[in-house]
Amino acid sequence: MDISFVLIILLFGAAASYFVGDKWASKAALIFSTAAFAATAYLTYKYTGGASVSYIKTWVENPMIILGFQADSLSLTMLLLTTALTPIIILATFRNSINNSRTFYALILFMAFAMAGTFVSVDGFVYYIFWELSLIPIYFISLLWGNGDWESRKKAVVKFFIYTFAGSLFMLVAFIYLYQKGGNFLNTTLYRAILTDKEQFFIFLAFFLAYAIKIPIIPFHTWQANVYQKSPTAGTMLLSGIMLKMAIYSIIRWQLPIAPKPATEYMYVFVGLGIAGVIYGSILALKQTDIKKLLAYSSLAHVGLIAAGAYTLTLDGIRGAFLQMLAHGFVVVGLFYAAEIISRRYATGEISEMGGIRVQTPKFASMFMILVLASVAMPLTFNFIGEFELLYSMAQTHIWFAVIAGTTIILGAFYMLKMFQQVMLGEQNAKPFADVTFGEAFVFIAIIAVLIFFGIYPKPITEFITPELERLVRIINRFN
Amino acid sequence: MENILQQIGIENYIYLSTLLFCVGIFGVLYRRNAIVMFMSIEIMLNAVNLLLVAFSTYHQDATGQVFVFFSMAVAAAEVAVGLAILVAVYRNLNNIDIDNLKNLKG
Amino acid sequence: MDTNLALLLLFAPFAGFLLNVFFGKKLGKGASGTLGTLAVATSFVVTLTFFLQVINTGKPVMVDLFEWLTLANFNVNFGFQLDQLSLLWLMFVTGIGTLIHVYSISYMHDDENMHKFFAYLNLFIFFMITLVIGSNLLIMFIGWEGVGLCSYLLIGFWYKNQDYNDAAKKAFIMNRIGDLGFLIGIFIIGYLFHSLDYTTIATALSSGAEVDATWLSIAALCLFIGACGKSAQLPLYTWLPDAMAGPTPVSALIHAATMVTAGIFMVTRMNFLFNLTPDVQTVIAVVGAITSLIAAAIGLVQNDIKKVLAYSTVSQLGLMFLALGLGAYEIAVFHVITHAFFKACLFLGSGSVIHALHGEQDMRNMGGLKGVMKITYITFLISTLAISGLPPFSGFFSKDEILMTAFHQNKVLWVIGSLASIMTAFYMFRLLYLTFYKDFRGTEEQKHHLHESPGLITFPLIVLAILALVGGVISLPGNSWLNHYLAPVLAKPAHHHELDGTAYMLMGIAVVGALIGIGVAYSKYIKQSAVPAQDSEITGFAKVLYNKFYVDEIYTAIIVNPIYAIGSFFRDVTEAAFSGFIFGLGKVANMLGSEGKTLQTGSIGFYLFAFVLGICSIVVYIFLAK
Amino acid sequence: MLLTIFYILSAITLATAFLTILSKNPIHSAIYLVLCFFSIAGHYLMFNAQFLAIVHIIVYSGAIMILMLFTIMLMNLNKEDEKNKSMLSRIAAVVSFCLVAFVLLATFIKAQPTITEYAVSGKDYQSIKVLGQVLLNEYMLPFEFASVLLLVSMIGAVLLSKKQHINN
Amino acid sequence: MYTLIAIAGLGIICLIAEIFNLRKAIVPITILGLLGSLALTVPDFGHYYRYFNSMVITNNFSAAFSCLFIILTIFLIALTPDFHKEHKAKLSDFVAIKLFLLTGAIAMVCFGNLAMFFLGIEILSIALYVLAASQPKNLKSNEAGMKYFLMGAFASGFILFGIALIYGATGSFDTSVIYGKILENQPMPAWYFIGIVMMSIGLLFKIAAVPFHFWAPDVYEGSPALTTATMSTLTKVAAIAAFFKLMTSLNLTVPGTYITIISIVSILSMTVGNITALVQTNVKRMLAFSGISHAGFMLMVFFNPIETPGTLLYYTAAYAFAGIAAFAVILSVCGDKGNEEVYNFNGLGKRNPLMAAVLTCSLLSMAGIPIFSGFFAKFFLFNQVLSTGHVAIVIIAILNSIVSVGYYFKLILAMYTKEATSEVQPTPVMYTIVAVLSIALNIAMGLQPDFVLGLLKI
Repeated sequence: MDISFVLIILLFGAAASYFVGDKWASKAALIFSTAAFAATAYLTYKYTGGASVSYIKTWVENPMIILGFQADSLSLTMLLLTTALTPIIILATFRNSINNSRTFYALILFMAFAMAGTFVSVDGFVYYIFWELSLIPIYFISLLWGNGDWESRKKAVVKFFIYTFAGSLFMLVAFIYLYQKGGNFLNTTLYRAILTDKEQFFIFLAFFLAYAIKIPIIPFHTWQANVYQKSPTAGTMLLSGIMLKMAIYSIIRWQLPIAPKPATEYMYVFVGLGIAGVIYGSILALKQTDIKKLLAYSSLAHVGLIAAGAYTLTLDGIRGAFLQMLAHGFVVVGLFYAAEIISRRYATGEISEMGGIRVQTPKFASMFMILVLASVAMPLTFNFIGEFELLYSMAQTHIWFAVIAGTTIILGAFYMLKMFQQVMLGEQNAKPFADVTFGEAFVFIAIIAVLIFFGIYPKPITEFITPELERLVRIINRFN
Repeated sequence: MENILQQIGIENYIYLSTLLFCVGIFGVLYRRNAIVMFMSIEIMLNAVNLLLVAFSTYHQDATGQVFVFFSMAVAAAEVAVGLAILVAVYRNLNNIDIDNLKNLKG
Repeated sequence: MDTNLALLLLFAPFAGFLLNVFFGKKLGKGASGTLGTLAVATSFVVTLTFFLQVINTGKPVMVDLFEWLTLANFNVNFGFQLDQLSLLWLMFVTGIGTLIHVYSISYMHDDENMHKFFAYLNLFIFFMITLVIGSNLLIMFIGWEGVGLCSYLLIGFWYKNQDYNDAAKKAFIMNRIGDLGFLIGIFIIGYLFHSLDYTTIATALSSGAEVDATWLSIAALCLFIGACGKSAQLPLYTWLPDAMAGPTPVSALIHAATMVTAGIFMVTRMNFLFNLTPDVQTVIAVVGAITSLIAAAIGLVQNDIKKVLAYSTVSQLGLMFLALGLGAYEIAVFHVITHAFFKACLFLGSGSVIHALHGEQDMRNMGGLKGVMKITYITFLISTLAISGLPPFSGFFSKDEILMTAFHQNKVLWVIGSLASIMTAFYMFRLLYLTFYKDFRGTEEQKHHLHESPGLITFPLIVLAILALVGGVISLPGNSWLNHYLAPVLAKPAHHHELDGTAYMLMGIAVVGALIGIGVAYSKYIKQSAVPAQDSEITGFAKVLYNKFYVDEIYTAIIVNPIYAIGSFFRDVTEAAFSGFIFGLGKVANMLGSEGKTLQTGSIGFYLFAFVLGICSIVVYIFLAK
Repeated sequence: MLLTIFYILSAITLATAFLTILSKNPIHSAIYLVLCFFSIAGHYLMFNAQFLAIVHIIVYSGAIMILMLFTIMLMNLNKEDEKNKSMLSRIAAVVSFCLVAFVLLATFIKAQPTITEYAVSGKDYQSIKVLGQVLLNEYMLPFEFASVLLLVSMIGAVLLSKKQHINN
Repeated sequence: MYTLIAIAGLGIICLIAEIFNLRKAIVPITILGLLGSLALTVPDFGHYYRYFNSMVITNNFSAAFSCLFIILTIFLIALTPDFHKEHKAKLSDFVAIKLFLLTGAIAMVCFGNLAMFFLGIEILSIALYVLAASQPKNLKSNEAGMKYFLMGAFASGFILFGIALIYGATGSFDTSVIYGKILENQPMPAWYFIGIVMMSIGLLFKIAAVPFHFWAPDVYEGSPALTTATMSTLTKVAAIAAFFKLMTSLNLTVPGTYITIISIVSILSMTVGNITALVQTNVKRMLAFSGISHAGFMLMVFFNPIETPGTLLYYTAAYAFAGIAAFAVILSVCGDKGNEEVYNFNGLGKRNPLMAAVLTCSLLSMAGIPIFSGFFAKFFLFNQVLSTGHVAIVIIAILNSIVSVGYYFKLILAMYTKEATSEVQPTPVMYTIVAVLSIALNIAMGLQPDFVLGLLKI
């Protein structure tokens, strides 16, 4: 059993969900995604035992393309994130009535497949294929099962698609260009490619465009809020929980090791952009009236911080980015799920029409509160670990980075608590709010358990990923 | 026997053919009557035929002239099909003014 | 053994929290309250064992659990350091905590969410213990943030009232501003020392390692900013008065006795650092002094009983920081302890009053309670005397020490501190007179229901009053047990003031000052039977004071509103611009497309013309252009 | 002598070609075109390519032009009722004629190699016999393939002109 | 060679079958016959044969493209009976013409002599003129036929002119002789190169490259949809393949300016095609413009002609299969609507999910999104071009790919987000089969690109 097995499970699951019909699709999807998680967990276990679980095979001779799925600690971690979040996301959709649900679940699993592939590919070209593949399902999920009227939804989703597609095409060119230097697309080869400063600069830029749009880093973020708002919550979760992590992971895995010189040279620019995103997203979040949009901008702020951390090129920054990526993945899924529960019951996303929910459902309120706290990086949650390392790395780079980026803990608390207050607190809402069901609570508890466990004891993860990260950081800093 | 081109010069034939070819082009552009446009195209083809024959002499080689036969066959076939299309157009429009065929655009 | 005990110390309240969260409702009110109280009491007992152990051995108990955070240059362990300082703190945290829990059983009995209240209180104790016993700055930060969270939860305990929620949010955010400072300080220290452990840093500093003095000062300043947030110093103090929105036991526990002293704890903890940064010490002293003066000034005219106490807390905290800034850590700690006793007592007393009046907090509607609420009155009186600094009450000793130190180091600060003390005496007696003396000014309905509070409420009052009375003995002038006890954790030897003439003179001045304050209050509120004017009638400087120098309004105007304005700008302008740019590209493409479409005229002539032109240009380019 | 004939023939060729295009009446155009073809046949004769000349006359003047004339008659186009193209397009036509003629001629003049001695193989290369041999030996396949071409055009012409019978 | 004969014979059999009232058998026989021809072609791989005095030369290149043409023709012929169900009497004609068209196309890739090439291209063109005008009652079809005929004949003139000049320069029509002359290193008369340019122009016209593209949208729109399918797949592929073969076999010593011209034409084609396609509302017209842009992409093979035959094959096959699939859907949707406006596709996602999915896939393939082979095609192409160092043109191509997503998605959006405006009609089985098969081939090529590329490995 190697890592391709997980991909096959997901792909097969997509097909199976489609063919079992609308009634059973959700269950099939849940089963297969859970199976994928189990398989990943088993593989991780095997990997920590020293076994190799990679899958390498030549696909195309000329140009040399290798169907390589490498399992190292980083990709396994991301794979775990993906396969852990997928069942949670699927579970989160259970209460909704979805038309044509078999297609819906098939697309979700297919997307999980594509994203998993992105995380584990070692061949730049295969990686790119998965990268692009993941766009198609989310396009349809957002388009067909989204909210709001057709026209605005279409506009938002098409813009998202073209925008991200545009960005990644430049990455493709960069890959092909690198191929000319190296003779294959394997990342190890590409790391070794000898590039002039100018070449590095343009390759870096091409990658940056792809990632900056996907993450998104300002000013490439304009697709985000609208798409998050218009997508069905499952889509938003996939986007914010996993998909944008693809880009951050890729920065660490591809962009920085391949072309580190511009990153070193213009570090202030890229870190600055990330930090600007923190401030910008936070301040914009303060002004949002739609809960999903607010969360979208908060996500913009958080990923800005993550990106900034990654671009500091320090071990702390990159590890922080990695940890925060995991943490943010969980917390944002939880938050969007909470938003979904509220807006489903109240049939609106407008914050002004909410309020007075805590009186009716203290359980939900507590769980939501914990997620809010995690999102503002309360210590003892996973997010704190990540944010601390990120900010620490920025402090090492330049103290003002840390100070400015650190305002996230203030502004984050500001908008999140403001939102929580307006949404949950206050006199009892006239509209009744049904208490959370077992399934809903289960999703929350699973997420919260992960967040708190790793908040208290992150060592398993840090120990797991650190050697690999150290290796990457050495590669990244090979010119200094 | 002397090569006829010794007296006239291959370049003259090239110029003539080229001019004739251009006259054909001119005809296609200038007229709106489809049948005259066909004729202009025939002029173009003939210009090339003339050139082929000239080169055939230039190289003292028969294949050039053989090629002219194919070219004639092609011309004949084209005219046949062209006229069939023309007739079809005429049946619909009652004229063969090419400027009436402007429905497909944009 | 130590490890297990330490864990018990820490997790007893946490267990209380969990049990109350999950089973509190089923257990019923009494049981859940008892559970919560027992949890804290357990911690207190454990603390006591450790306390005695440490007094005996003189060695701190160190507990290392596991590696928590991994950074490139160093690791942060989950470890505890139970030394003299932390145990002293724990003593009154868990001690007063237990008392307040007892108090709350009765006080919160009518609240439907009582189990939640106890859960939060237990959680608070848990975090407070974490804050105090952590062996490094980051563990302290956990507690630091955790107590902030609990403060948030408890201020907004009555969450149906959005004003309370606003207050809670404000507290949290203001704290977070300080927390950022704290974090930055941690970063710098981590960067400088490659460790966050107190012992390591202390060793590094004492061994005279090469450390950049500027960065050290910045770090110290940042830490102090953190302390400002938590301990409500200028300019971050505005949340504390608002925090009175929470139930009164909360005000007593969190916003008077324990949490707000975290800043003092932290500075004392890091005294070896602050000792090396005299500039920052000056800043601390000045900030503390000014805070104490301004808060006292505002306190002069407040009419809400809890607000007065809140400003008094801010003012007293200012005095403590003054002491810290002067390097007199042990004196600051002393004042923290005495303050904890009398301020907790005052708050609980006011809670008792509010309880009796069914939620009335405005002193203008009180008065004459002396007769009905004897125990409350007496305990309140003792505490008031203590805070006013009259001998032999505990406050006298601690405050006097501070002023004395100030006198020796900086006369201006001494003057400010003394002024603040005089004002304190005035407004505290104002409070006392308005509440307990003269006739009752409330409604008939209230008057009818006036009663002394039940035993569970008065018992803690009595205990605290006794402590407020005798608390001074732990550090008597000239023979201070406390100085002795704290010596191991302080880098510099304690200040020792000879009981010379100056000392007695200063004591005298302080007592006279306090008496003047009391006298003025007496003449105004007893002799003249004055009752503070209604809000609308307040004019002049009093109005400025009453409105707290308009600090909140200023903050709103220069910070909050601009942020919102920027937000609107971002939302309406930049977002539109970014978005418009992207859509604009699409529009341009479409426009070009429409242009291209018009080229497709449908005319064969034109097509052929283009064809010919194409040929010409190609031929020209290839063959003719050179 | 030959050169003179060449010039005369060329003049006739170009003139009739122009007249073909400029005549308003399609019948006149056709007749001028026939004349043009004859003059081209004259060129062929000058090259001593008698067979080709005859074939040329038979195919073009005899077949293609008759077909065209027939079509003109069939459609009653022997009137001068063609509306002129707009001035603009006529100017465009003239401009492009001048342009393309100039460009191509300039190219050829520039590219013209100076040939002083033309090859004389002395072999017979354009008698019927030789042409037949080349056509049916060497060029047998294209010859056959041309039949496919003619077949296509035949089917095509029929297909386009056949009366439409729905589902019959 | 035998393929050519077999297919021509098959055409005649079709015509005869009609005489003997075997109309029902025509299509099955033809398809079987074509499969047989395919089997005849396959053995050509790996060999180099000359037939009939080098009139026909078969090698890997010709065999591969012949196979592609045959497969495309099978699809096109399979679509014929349903498309022409109202004119059953003409079925044999249509089938026969398509078969002859195929012979022309095959001749264009396996010629050894310019005569064969010329005849091939003329057979192809004339057959298409007929097909374009094959609805004589329909004015649009007339117009399309007329435009195509006039312009096509005009372009043929240039090709012929070019051939004459090449003959004038070399004294032969035989490609290997011509090639030999070039290798002799004697100074060629400049006619030779002028001839090459003239022929290139004629072929650029056939593949509809800017500025010789104007006919394409009009003709695509006016022609019967099946003809459009033929034009946009088979014809375009044949033309570019012939162009490629011609250039590689004749054009060794091109001056740099020629490549410059090709790159300018390529850039113009991509850009004009894509940008104009953005504003189209007629699907066939849109695909015409998309075809123009693809022609621009295909022209990029000339940057590195020695290395790229495999890439060209891959690109054209990917494009053609996607095109066939798309047109099969278009036929089924717009079959009897009389127009191909985008709104006809509204709600197809609900009405006929399978066909909608096929069309989506084929459009995604054309847009170059993995794992469809269109993506790999672009990738291989870019790879080759970048290996010659032409970064700028790749960037422009990338920008164009981005633009192209815009209009491909317009159609997809129409299918999935709009409510149906017309009744559900049954889709002929054959359309479905062809659509699914051809998109399956497309995807299979994406999954196993090595197979196709390997056919033309040098």
